[in-house]
Amino acid sequence: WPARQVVAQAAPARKVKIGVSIPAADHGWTAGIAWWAKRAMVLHPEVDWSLATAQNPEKQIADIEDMMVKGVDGLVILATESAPLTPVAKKARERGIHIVNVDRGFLEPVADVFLEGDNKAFGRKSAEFVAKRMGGKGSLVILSGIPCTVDTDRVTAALEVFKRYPDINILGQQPAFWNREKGLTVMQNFLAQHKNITAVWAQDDDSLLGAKQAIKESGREKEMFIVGGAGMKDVVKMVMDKDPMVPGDITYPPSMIATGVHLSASILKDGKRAQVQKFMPKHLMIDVELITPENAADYYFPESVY
Amino acid sequence: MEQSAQIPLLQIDGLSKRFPGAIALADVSLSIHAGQVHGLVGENGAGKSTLMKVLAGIERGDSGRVVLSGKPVAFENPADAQASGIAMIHQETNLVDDLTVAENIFLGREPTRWGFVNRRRLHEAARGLLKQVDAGFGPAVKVRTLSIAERQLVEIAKAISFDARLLIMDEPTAVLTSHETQALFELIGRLKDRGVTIIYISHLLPEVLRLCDKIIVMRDGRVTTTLDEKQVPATTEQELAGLMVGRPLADHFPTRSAAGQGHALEVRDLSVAGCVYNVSFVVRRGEIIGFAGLIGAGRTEMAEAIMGLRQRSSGVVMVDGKGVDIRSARDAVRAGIGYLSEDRKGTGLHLAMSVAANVTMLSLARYCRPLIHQADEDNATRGYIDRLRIRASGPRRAVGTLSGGNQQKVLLAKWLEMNPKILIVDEPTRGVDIGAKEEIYALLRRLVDEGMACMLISSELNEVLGLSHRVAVMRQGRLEIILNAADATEQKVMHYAAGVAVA
Amino acid sequence: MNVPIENSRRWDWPAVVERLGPMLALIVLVAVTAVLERLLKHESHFLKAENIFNILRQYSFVGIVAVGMTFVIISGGIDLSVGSLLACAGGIGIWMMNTAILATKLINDNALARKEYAENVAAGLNLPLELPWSAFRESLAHWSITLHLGTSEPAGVVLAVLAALVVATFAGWLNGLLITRGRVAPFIVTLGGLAAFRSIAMAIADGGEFRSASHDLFGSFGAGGISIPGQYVAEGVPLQFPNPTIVFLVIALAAAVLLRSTRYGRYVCAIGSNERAAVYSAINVNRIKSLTYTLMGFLAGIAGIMVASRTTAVTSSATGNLYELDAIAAVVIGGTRMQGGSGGIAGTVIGVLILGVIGSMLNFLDVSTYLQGLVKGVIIVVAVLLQRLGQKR
Amino acid sequence: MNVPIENSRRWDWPAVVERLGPMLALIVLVAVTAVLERLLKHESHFLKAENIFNILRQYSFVGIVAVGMTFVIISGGIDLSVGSLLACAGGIGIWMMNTAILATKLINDNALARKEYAENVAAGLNLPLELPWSAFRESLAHWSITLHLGTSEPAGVVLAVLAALVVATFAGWLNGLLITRGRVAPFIVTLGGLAAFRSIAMAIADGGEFRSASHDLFGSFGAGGISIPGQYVAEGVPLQFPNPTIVFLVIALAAAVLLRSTRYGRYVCAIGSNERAAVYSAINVNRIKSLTYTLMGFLAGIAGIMVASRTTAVTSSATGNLYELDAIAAVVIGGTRMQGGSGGIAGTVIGVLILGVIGSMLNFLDVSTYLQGLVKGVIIVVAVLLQRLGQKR
Ligand SMILES: Nc1ncnc2c1ncn2[C@@H]1O[C@H](COP(=O)(O)OP(=O)(O)OP(=O)(O)O)[C@@H](O)[C@H]1O
Ligand SMILES: Nc1ncnc2c1ncn2[C@@H]1O[C@H](COP(=O)(O)OP(=O)(O)OP(=O)(O)O)[C@@H](O)[C@H]1O
Ligand SMILES: [Mg+2]
Ligand SMILES: [Mg+2]
Repeated sequence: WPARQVVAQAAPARKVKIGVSIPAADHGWTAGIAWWAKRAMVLHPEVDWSLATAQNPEKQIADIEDMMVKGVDGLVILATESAPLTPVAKKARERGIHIVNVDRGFLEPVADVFLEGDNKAFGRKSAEFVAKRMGGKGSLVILSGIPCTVDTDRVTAALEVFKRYPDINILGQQPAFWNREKGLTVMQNFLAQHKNITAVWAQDDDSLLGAKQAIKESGREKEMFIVGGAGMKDVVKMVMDKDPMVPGDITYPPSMIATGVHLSASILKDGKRAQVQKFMPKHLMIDVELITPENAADYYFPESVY
Repeated sequence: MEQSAQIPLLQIDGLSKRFPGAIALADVSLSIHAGQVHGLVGENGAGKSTLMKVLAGIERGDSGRVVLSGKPVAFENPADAQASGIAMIHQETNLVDDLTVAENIFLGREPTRWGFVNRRRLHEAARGLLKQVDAGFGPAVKVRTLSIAERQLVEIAKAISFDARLLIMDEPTAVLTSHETQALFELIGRLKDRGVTIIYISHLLPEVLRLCDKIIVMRDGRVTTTLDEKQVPATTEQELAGLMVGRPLADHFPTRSAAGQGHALEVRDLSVAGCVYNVSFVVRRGEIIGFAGLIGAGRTEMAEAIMGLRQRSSGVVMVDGKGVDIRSARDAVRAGIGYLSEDRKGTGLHLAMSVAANVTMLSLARYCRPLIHQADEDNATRGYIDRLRIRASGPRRAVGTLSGGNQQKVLLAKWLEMNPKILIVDEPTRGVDIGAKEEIYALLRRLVDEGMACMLISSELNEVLGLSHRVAVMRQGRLEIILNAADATEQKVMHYAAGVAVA
Repeated sequence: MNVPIENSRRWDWPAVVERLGPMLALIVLVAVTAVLERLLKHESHFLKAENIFNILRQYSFVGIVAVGMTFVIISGGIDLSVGSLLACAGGIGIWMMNTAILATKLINDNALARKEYAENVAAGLNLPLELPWSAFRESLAHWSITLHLGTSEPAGVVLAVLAALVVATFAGWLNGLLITRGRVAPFIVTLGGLAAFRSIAMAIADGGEFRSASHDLFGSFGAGGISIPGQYVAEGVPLQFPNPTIVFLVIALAAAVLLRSTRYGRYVCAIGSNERAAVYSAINVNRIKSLTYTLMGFLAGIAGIMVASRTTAVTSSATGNLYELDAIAAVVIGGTRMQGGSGGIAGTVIGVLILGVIGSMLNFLDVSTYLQGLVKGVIIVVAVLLQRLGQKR
Repeated sequence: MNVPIENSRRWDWPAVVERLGPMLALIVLVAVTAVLERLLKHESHFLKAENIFNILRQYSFVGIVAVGMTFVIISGGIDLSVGSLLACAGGIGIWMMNTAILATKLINDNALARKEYAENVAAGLNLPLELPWSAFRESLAHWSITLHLGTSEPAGVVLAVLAALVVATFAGWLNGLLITRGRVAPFIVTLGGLAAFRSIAMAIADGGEFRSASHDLFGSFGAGGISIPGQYVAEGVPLQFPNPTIVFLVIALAAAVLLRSTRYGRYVCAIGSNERAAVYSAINVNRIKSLTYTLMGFLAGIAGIMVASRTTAVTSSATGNLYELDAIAAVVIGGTRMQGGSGGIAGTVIGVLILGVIGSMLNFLDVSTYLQGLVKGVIIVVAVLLQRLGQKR
């Protein structure tokens, strides 16, 4: 990559520029992403950052193109969707721009570093946790998220798990849009429909909070438990405090974006990109971990927005 | 033409039309003969427009049949009617504000070249038609900027552009001054010579008697009388009026009593950019001052300027000798000035709302205690319905469903209900039948005698002459002269209005 | 002559259908849902009082907004900003409340941070001063202590309500100002608001949530209701008629009176049906219009604080999303003309219920996630279509 | 006599300002952005040809939609469904293309699955038959082979374009039908469409994305352009005038002619300005209206397939979100009257550019994420406000 060499030598001359492109906050988790990204950026004042959020792939492509015009040396991208972003990422790479790809991979290996959270594992692990907790039998309701690839990955993975337990009866699946109000509404309807529910697979902690309230109001706390996901601080707190309705949670830490930002900064900042990159793994998988009362404390960040 | 007159061009048998809340046509039968001018008269709400709308394919009859030159027809839409050679000038001008005069005239029939509208030919054709109706504006003008009368001229030009064999005119002259009316009559003459059949609706009986070969009289949705070629010349205005209203009518201008003293309204050096230039005059209490002029003389603009509805480029308005700063209609109304606008559809009425709501629009405060007391509203409205002979099933009827003339009466009622110190009326009796005109004249007279001052803008010259204490004549936005009733004659006024030196 | 007319008035079918149309649509919808549930799922929970009350509670918030929207649309305008405004107002309400309730804690936290910073400086290392709470908020906290306003929970709640209403009303007034004095199309002004108000909420909440520092008291209203004696949803849990619904119905009633029998209401119709004529009739069009948008704002504020109370939190990014579309849909389904001039509150209330039933129906019939949009869209259109076809042209 | 009048019309300032207003707004916006970038960031990338071309490419898609929206709004209607329709059409386009290109593979996969199933049955265990591709799609694949349509990549692309256009045009026609024959308010019909079309896309894609099986050929158009000789954005990467922009401008030009100098165009204005008058003039109002919505659909289809080509994929849940609002904003910013009757394509094009500049400005001035909505909202309103205030009432 001759183009790269050029950039690498040119770099020290001026402040390094890094662009961070992430999805717009349309629910708690994405809001958390923005928060963590900013937090990480302020820790590298020596870098000239620019942050852009996009509510759809087209906007995100535009953002990245703008960053290229600004002449960024590196990009940190959490793609709204994989496929649409691949061409533009490719274009960036051809220009010798260093790319850290977080959470949602491109269709082609265009990223210098790919740092992913595993949505399938997310679905699988949380589902297994729920199934075990149910003792392999009982009735279950599923709250899905904003319909999109992430949601599909998680739900399909979870359903595969539940299929393996013939005595677990799935009463219904409705979208709660990873959102508290919707979680509340949908859960109310489920409660009105079904006389006994053993567990709620809520997939997301915003949805969980809504569902929890609905259950409280119907006075059926003792009947069932809920498992959400993503490790929102309040929910982690509940787990920590051994809330009977919230036996556990599963991480999908928005802080992963911070990791991406740090990586990018440390690779690019002092012009030793080529050298540093040598010692950098191309693919980092952030495991999704179960949060239980035992380990909850390690996942509790009271000052985070999420 | 003689033999063609034998077989009727158009035959209507037992046509009936009922609207929710009104019976417009009850078993109407009549025959229209080719190459003749048929007058159609009747009280407001008699069913004239509805009948014509059926012929023009806008309304569909409930029962009965229409036979056009031997073939029974049932028009589904205006296109069908036009296809079979029927064109109509509607009582309410219906033009597209955002298009030009030319585009309006040929709307739906634009000349095209390779699929593109051919503007040159469009304008040429339009210009020709505008000349025929002797209009003072070009084809490229946007209709939005035209006055009501000018719009009417566009409608006429549009209607003749179809060169139809049956041309229906629903009160074409209601807002035209004698000058344009004259031009229209000549036009009708030419059309008649070309063998065009014409149905002419009007409340101006002298016109009808002068113009028409036959006269059909309608009442309560029925054809009551038909006067043929021989009877028409022998009929007087009084008799015709009697046939319409079903009772004899007196000479309809009540005698005027002397105007009072003291200036109710004084206007000094009033100007509106492009329309009105340095107009000054006073209106005394108990006086009616008439404003005559040709179309575009700027009378409406002047009135609107007084009301604060138009930007004044200069001028002061004083009420009861005190200067008032009028910036909006609200200021004017607060100062006691009322303005009955000439465009009842555009600026006068809320057609979708009930008669009562419209009548009390200005005086609503009086019916609030604190909530609107609808019973009172309705009673007050019924008062006007009876007094002005408004044909409406009740106060809650939507004004839009009333006949043109009845709408006009509602508009008048609305402004009387405000009981203003100074009332400016612009074409107050537009489309109103003589019976009701009588009432209105008497009413105005009474109010004036009680001390109200009135500015009467009207294109009906004898109305102006008959009612006013003084007659102001405007021309091209300038106030030419103010004549006293005594020496205000038709010729004199017309001379000043047209700007020809007095003989 | 008048007699036959009075008669024929009774048979004014189009008007009848127009009035009853929405009602019929609602009944059909409920019936169909109940039947389908029986046939497909061999259950009948849909018609349970509990579920009906759920629907009522869930849609009272949209309902309150829709009432305001009815005035806006009748006046010939539209307001797309309500959803964002609702979130913004509710959020700021909670924010104020928390500031007041947590005043002392908040001041102490900052004091600590400063102390630490001072020590660092003394120790020669210059980390930046990071206050856990913004200085502005700190000063507000000081105020709320000195003025004794709401460091106690109840007072805090009152403060929340006030703040939300003030913010929302002001925002509505601003919309009105731009539309009347600025003569900018309502669609554009409120489209701007749609973007702006949410952005403000997110900026304050840093993209996150506003969480009530007073769960029980603040939350009790939105979640609570009036217990129906002798009725229980579960042992110990009485069946409750939801508070938000009571508020909604009261507002709707007041609005109906306002629209039908006050000058204001009359003028709103007049402006919507023919603005020029309204001007000529000496109506203060600008004042009526801005009043209308201000009222809309105020109602959005009420909805906002109630949603906040309902969930004891407001998600700056999500709360109230698409409320504007639901509200407008409800209004039009209720028979109000989109072009303005005529319409009624009763219809709107029914429109809201129709939306509510659709929402719950999708759930009770287990309509697949991806097809819900299709079903909802089709039902809305059909609901209106039936009304129209009912009337002959 | 008519001299003064003709005069008073020649100096019709409001009209002049109305015409030039958007242009001025655009110029001011660009200037301000460029200056601010220099002052705040000591850089000047904003005015680079590359960036200008980026803006043009990014907003050509909204632009194409906005052109159609101009007709819809002038005719007195509105179309909220375009964003969803765009996604739906683009998605189905890709879906068809893939079906054709992958035909053989797809058939084999299913064949294998069946074989396996048969073996299982033989072996006595009865797992359900799970086809990797739906049977419907399989039969389509068979067809595309037998008819020789597009198992080759180029033919596949052609198929994609056709499919997208057919779907979108039909959808638009359907909107028109419901609005004219069904007499349902455009807002409601297209609100239904907004929900329905996207839902269809999601149902087909299972909530995921449609990925082009032909990256290079299919993607080349949307991402490519006409190279400007001698200009490079980076070594080896020539500066290109974007293809989508060329399409956009051609469409805009054609539309301008259509609107100003064909009968159809005149009738659209007439209907929007005074429908009754149009009816009286024997214009087939229903036909003109449904033509307009059909045209809107067709253009949404073009935009859809171009977005798909640009990104070589369509995200069923996200692609085209909020396009409807952007398009409407562009139209109104361009000076078209929201109530219909008058407006122009030129204005719309400028309106689109204004939106584009705002979008890129937010990035180049590094406006904080959460405040972007606020800034964008304010600028849009101000842009229109300036035009209005320019004219005296
Ligand atoms: N759209 C409608 N809905 C209900 N009633 C209507 C409608 N149009 C007309 N009518 C009624 O039909 C009757 C006849 O109306 P029409 O307009 O034909 O009277 P007209 O003879 O034209 O009166 P004018 O001389 O005032 O124009 C009136 O009572 C009117 O109220
Ligand atoms: N908004 C406008 N812009 C430009 N010219 C206008 C506008 N409104 C009216 N005019 C012109 O001003 C002139 C005066 O119109 P106006 O209606 O006052 O005449 P008038 O004396 O009332 O005649 P009419 O008998 O029609 O009432 C007309 O030629 C009209 O075309
Ligand atoms: Mg009539
Ligand atoms: Mg006049």
